[in-house]
Amino acid sequence: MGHPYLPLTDPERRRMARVIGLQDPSELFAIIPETIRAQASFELPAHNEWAVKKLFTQWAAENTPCSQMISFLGAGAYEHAIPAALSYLVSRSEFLTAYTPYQPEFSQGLLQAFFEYQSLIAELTGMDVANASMYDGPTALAEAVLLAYNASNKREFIVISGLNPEAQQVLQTYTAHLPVKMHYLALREQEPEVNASLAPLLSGQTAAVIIQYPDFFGRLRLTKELLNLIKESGALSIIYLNDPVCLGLLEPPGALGADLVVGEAQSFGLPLSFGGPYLGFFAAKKDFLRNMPGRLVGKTTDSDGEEGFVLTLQTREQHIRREKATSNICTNQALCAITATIYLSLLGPTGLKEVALSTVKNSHYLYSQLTRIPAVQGLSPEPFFHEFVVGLPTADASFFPKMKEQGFFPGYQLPTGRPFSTNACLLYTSELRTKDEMDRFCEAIERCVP
Amino acid sequence: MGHPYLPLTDPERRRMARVIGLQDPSELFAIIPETIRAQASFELPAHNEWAVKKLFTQWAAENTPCSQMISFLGAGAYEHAIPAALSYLVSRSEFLTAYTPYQPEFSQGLLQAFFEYQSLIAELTGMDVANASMYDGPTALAEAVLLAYNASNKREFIVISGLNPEAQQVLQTYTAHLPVKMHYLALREQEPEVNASLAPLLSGQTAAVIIQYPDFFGRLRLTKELLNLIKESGALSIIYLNDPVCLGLLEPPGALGADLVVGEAQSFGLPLSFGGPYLGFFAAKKDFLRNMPGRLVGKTTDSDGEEGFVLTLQTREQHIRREKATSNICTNQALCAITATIYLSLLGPTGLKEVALSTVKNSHYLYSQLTRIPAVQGLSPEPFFHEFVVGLPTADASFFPKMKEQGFFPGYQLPTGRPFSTNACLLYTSELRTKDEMDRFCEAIERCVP
Amino acid sequence: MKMQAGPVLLNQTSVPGRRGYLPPVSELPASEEELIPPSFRRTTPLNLPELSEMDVTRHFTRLSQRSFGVDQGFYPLGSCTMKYNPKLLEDLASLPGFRDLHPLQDESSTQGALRIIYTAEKIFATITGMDAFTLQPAAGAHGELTGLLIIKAALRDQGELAREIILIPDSAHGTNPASAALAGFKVQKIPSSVAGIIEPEDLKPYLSPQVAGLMLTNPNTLGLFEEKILTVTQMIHDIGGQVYYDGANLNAIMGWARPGDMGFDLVHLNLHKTFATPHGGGGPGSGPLGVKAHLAPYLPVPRVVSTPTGLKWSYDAPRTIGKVKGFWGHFAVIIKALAYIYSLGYEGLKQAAADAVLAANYLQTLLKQDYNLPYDCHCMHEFVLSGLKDNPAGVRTMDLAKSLLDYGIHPPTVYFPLIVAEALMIEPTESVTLDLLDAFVAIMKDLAARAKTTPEQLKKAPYTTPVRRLNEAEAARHPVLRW
Amino acid sequence: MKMQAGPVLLNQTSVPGRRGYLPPVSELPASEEELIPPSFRRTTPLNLPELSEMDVTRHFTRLSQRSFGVDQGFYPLGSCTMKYNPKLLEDLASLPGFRDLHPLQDESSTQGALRIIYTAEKIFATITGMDAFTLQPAAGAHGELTGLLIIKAALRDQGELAREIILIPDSAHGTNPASAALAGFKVQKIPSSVAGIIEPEDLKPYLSPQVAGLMLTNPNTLGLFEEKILTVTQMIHDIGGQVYYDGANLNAIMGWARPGDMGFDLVHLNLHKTFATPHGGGGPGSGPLGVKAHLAPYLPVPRVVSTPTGLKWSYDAPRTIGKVKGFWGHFAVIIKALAYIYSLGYEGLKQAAADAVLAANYLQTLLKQDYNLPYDCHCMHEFVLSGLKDNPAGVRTMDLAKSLLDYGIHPPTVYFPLIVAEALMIEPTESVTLDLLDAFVAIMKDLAARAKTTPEQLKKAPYTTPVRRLNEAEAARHPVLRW
Ligand SMILES: Cc1ncc(COP(=O)(O)O)c(C=O)c1O
Ligand SMILES: Cc1ncc(COP(=O)(O)O)c(C=O)c1O
Repeated sequence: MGHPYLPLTDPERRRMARVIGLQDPSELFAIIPETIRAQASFELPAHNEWAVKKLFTQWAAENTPCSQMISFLGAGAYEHAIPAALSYLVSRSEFLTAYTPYQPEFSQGLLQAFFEYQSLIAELTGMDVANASMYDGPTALAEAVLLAYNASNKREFIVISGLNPEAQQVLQTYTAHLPVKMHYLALREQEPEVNASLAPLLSGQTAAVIIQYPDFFGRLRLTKELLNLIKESGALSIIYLNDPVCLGLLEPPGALGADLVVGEAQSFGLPLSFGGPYLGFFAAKKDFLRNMPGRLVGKTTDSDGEEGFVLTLQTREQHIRREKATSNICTNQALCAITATIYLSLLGPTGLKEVALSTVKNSHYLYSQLTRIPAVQGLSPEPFFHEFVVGLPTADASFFPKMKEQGFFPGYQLPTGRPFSTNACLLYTSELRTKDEMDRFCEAIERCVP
Repeated sequence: MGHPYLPLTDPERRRMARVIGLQDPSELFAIIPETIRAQASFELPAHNEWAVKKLFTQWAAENTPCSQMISFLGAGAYEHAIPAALSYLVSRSEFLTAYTPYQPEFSQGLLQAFFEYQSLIAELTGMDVANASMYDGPTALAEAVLLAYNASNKREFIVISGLNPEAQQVLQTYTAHLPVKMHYLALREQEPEVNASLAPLLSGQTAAVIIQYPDFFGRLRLTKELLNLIKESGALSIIYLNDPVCLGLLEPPGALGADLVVGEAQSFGLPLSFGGPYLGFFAAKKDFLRNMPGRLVGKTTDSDGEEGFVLTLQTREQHIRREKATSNICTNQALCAITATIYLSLLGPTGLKEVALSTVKNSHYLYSQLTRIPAVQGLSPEPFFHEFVVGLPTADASFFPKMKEQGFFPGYQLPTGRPFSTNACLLYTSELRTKDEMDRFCEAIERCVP
Repeated sequence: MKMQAGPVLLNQTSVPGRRGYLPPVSELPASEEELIPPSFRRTTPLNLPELSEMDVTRHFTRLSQRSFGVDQGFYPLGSCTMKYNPKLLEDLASLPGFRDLHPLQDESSTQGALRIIYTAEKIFATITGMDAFTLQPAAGAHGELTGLLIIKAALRDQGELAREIILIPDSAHGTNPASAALAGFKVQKIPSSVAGIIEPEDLKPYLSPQVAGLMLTNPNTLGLFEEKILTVTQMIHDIGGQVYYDGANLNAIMGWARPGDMGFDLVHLNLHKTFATPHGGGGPGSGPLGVKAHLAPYLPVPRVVSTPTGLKWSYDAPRTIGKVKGFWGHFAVIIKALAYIYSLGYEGLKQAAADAVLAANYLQTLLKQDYNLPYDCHCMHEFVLSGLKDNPAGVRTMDLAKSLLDYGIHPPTVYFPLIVAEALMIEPTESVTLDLLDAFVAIMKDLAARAKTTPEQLKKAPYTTPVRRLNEAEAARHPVLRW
Repeated sequence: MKMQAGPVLLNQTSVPGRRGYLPPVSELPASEEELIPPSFRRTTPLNLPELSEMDVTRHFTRLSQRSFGVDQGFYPLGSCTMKYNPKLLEDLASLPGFRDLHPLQDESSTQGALRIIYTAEKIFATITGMDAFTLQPAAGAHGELTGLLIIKAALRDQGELAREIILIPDSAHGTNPASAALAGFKVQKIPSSVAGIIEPEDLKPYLSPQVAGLMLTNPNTLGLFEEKILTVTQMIHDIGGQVYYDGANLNAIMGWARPGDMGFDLVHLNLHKTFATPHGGGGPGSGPLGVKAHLAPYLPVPRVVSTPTGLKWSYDAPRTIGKVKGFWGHFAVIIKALAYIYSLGYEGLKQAAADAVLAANYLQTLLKQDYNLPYDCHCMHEFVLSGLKDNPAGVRTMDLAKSLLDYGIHPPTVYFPLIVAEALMIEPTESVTLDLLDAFVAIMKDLAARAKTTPEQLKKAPYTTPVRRLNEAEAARHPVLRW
């Protein structure tokens, strides 16, 4: 068959078979037992490019993307403006179609980009080192906990309430078979002070304490005092970030004394894409360098003494250390890390601050406007960042459909009782939201509630 | 001001001014008379990328593109499937952001692509040589006529009816100030044989005869006999193509004996883009090489004897020959020529034939289905190619709006009397049109006519 | 003589005040000081580079030019299936109707996306002969971990936690043992037979009630089809174990044979290998996991289910291992893989496998004249050479690899699998022309000749790359991991 | 040692039967034989290359890698304004609502596109101080031709066809005289003054009743502002002539001065220079033409007009010269230019001009130490050097240009304008960093030094490019223009 993805032609195939000493190429499959071969076939015709495009365009049209709506969805995935230069650069095929840079002399560009990514993440989080990426935020957190488990030989963990439920669930899956004990420190919303509740739970058996910053509900609770308290107990602190854009304005966890800082960097130029691929980041104090999972790129010199980059400290990794590796991760999120690097390069410190500040301004405005509506209940006492919780009239089953009809995704409906009572919604306000859109959203809600 | 398109910063500007010996950079503009400077200002704020995108997306949304419709518009601009690989390759910035390859050692890729383009056009048209592009089909025709005028020293031209009216109008503009006489050989649709009507018009004063192939109405009229007739009179033949895709199936004009073959190659992978940029091509017998307008790329060797490419025969061009140049063209359609080269490389002979044959199959099917409708009048006797003329019920002013509402662009409404009487529409059926779409179109027309 | 010699890092060209992008900003009047309590506000300086759009564009364009992908040339990297990545796939994944979908949108607004997940699961199941699939795993190793956690969970349900051994051939990829360990298993290595495949006899000594399962690739990492696979999987089943299929090598057999029919209970796919999604310099990949019906209840949640009112997410799976990843997997990658499958259709997939196997055998036939071929039989999609045959100067596989760089070819995988000395693992894939294969053979023969005539040249290669051979030991001894 | 040395042409790797793209095909049963009469059917073989998508991708990726654009590095090509092309512009031009618009669609379906044309015409008129614009011309030279045909048509209307001379300075770009000739005028060359600008006194001898007009750029091709421009335009008007502004150099003054206010009657713009639309390796460009009110009736048809029922095409222009191009101009290019203007705004355009002029003067100040500067005064956006100052070995401008290639820099324009010996015309544009300018100065100083120490090296440059210095004479002597 002549197909654009299959360069060989039938006469060439026959010629090659003859060189191998065969009558027909299919003889190479004779080794597969007949009974097995018989079962492998199924019905699927080949489609030309236009037909495939038509089909997938049709499927795409069956969705209503955020770009067609005014969306207040966040909760771990964030809408942002993505610079045009970024999309162009990251799609260059030298990046896109390369494998992991195992041959550094052919991959200096990739390796340098990863080195720059590591530098930027370390800089942003205020940590000593960062690796070259993890699958996503939740798996990065799970790996951080495993690091703490293996490095400390202790078996107890404390998860402070307000952790991204996705991350919490993944953490649970990764540790279910281990002899660890997870304490969940549930805090009511009226209880902004974490330290007092945490102190009694800390013990010499505590391997690490996990805190999200800002927490899943947008609350700011991470303080130097809290990290000191943890450090004094001999436990490690693991800080989780849903959205490192906040670090444009917030003191970095490293500066507060964190041991491990991990999270989700989808905000740095990655599209929403229905949940993936995103970008897990993993930063640490240098003490943990040799316990870290994933790839690390280091600087070195070549045989002429010129500077260059290589994958390094590979003895931690599966392809060398096999069952004793610090992690099983192999293919990671390389291109997403390059995306983040380009995003941060374009935004720079001023741009990143502007994005962060815009989301904060918007969220506080919207919170104040929403909580003026009698049917809306404010559930996020200050200080909160760019996400907040309000009680929306969602008891009425027609609320979400009605809002959608008017062009709004009103936010993420929280499961009842975790930790809010009923009808609680988590709202995020990206830098794309205008005052006018937020005002119209408030009006639409008022119209919705008779 | 800090703007992404302006890399210099204010402190740098001041530093540079000091090196030049100025207090302030604006002193460099002191040479412009004050009165002039005062008038230059106007109101237009800077817009960030997102705002510009929003504005233009809004403007785009005020259009109804063919991709949202079932379109039968052709008449010199053709809808085709554009391969995904083409769009990617042609947007690589090494091509996109380069200037004309005046420094060949830095531009071997561009030059090779133009050389390949010249080869492909020459091959397709059956001619000896082709240049590296013209602005579009109509200007290419005008330049061909000027070539004939200058090379022959004769002053009469014959334009055979069925020439693209855009091309005819441009030709008229380009020659209005010249002492030439244009004969327009008007043929009624019942008169398929050109030769008999042409013969009496030909004379020793005829510089060239211009024939479109297939003609503007889709008719096939170009024959070896016709070209012989012209040649015998001592005139040159200039063949115009609206859509060289047809050369996948039709005998190339070169093989029939044409002297100059020019036309519009938008069909080779260029989007409709509301009319431009498109791609004029210009092919000739080698006798006319040194009279040709535009750029030519030739093969040569470097100082080590390696093969390479350069712009050549530049003494024809304006930057060397100035007022005596064969044309004033400088910047041409380089990237469009690369687009066509990639398109033809991807399609290959089989693909090009398939596209051509699909349009022909579709047009003949649609013509036969349409002419079954009593309200529709068939105006294209065989042989026609992928365009044809029918009388549609357009006297009813609501016809086009009604069809549009149902998702159809029914074709191009011909001006009354040129050469058809009233209500004539020119229809084109691209390879994208399916039988189902054409059937639905016929049904819609029947519904439209009570 | 180049203007910028050596690496110029982003931060080295930064100039204060330069802007690369002006984001949309909120026009609201409030200030940072009003909105964020002082104790949370950043006081640490934020040292990000300050560059214009042009600076950033030139920087990353330059980095791209110092990288090498499939679009740049031949990439016969064994075990990695570096096939051509059709451009169409990128366009589809970036359609706004996919790209701008938030994962937490209401199902009524994501029916097309759910349809893609639902369809991809079904198609993967059909291609592999499995009963159910999850698309959550982010890469091959993640699929392995998911599968092993499922085995673990099933064992717990059966009160069989004493089964803590996973058998893994010594030729296996490193992720296999690493994943097994991560899932809380002990790894027992199985030595390869002289013929390069697993002999049932050799397997017997390792069979015990402690065995939870066996991980295998087929064709294995030597590129050999495990002929006795039906016996092997039966033996594991007989002692109550599960058999796991590492799908990294599926490209050899798709359309010709299905792991499910060979007796495998779990399979992961590497969409970034077999199904042509680009590897991106090391990811993102996607490692969907398929299982037979008896393990389906353990798959991660949520699952897409078809209901009378449309497709829905369902968390109703009491025995699930939970989630292994945020949200639903690498959706954009899955779009690409599905589009690739639709483009080729069944016959095309089968032909792709046939071409990959044919190309590998063609190269093997021609290269074994000059290179040691430890397992001399027809291979499947790849084969492993063991250094040069006639090698008086002791030219090493690494030298050959570095020398290939000077010919503009990406070297094969080197020193893997570990059981072959001086291993050179060659996987041409189906994305080859005969001209390219012949050119590669000529170059490899040239290297074999040069190894005898000018071995010192090879030992110092490469010469024409942006940097020469890099000192990896130095990098590990004194790690410099950031600016 | 590269696998593919030298150029490999598309047709050289073709293999019969290979496919690169499967187009959608009509499912209708009819055959070629039934549909096309035999006398029209192709009998000549169709020798197009047959390649797979991968082959095509690799081929053109490789060609791209053997090319050099603004994204690859510094490009101070005088007269060409090689500024950075923002990536946003490409995205906008390829929005389906623009890209898939057929030019003959009914106006009700193209209001957004007509709005863009209407707006662009107004904005160009505002920036240049003209009264009306046409967007039809495809490039600068085409704008010139259109303008000259308008002058011709106006002369005919006035019965003034005896006015057949166009005055053009000897420093002018070649398109100026070529366009004038094409429009049926005679060209009279005006010599430049010692100061590099037009002196009213020097112009006087050329003023006659046969003069139809004068073509000028300002700043002129030497990069000098024509200080006496108001006098000059007045002198031409006084004898009944028109003054044409070649807009190639508008980047120097936009926001600071308008040709209309200087007395020009016609202006063309090069959107592919001043307004940041990419040059594409030699096009497509766009050369909108603006005129003062007295010439507006002659502009090409159709014109976009605003009516109560929306924007419409109007052919109602009895004195129009007609059409100069198929359809309405390079619409996609116009989108990009307009988006660029909106991005910068008035202040940004003005700052761009200021930066371009500042950068040119900075370089001029530092380079004139080693290179001859024939017109030693502040320049505008570009300046022209006349070879090396201290040049015992006779190193030529061409040698300097070729040597710059080895530093990864695109050379300045050489041997233009023709009036300067050994001309080296440098236009840095505003798309520069101070680091880059300083690096360029250092390299130019290095070249000046090497011209004394190792001149033979420079005379054989370049060394590091894919090919060495090419034999242009040979190419012209024995033209090989196709495979
Ligand atoms: C045989 C084999 N198994 C597993 C893997 C791991 O897959 P991934 O890199 O996607 O995690 C690989 C990847 O190279 C492999 O070759
Ligand atoms: C001064 C000047 N005038 C006119 C032109 C012609 O413009 P175009 O190449 O767009 O036809 C140029 C182009 O280089 C130029 O520099």
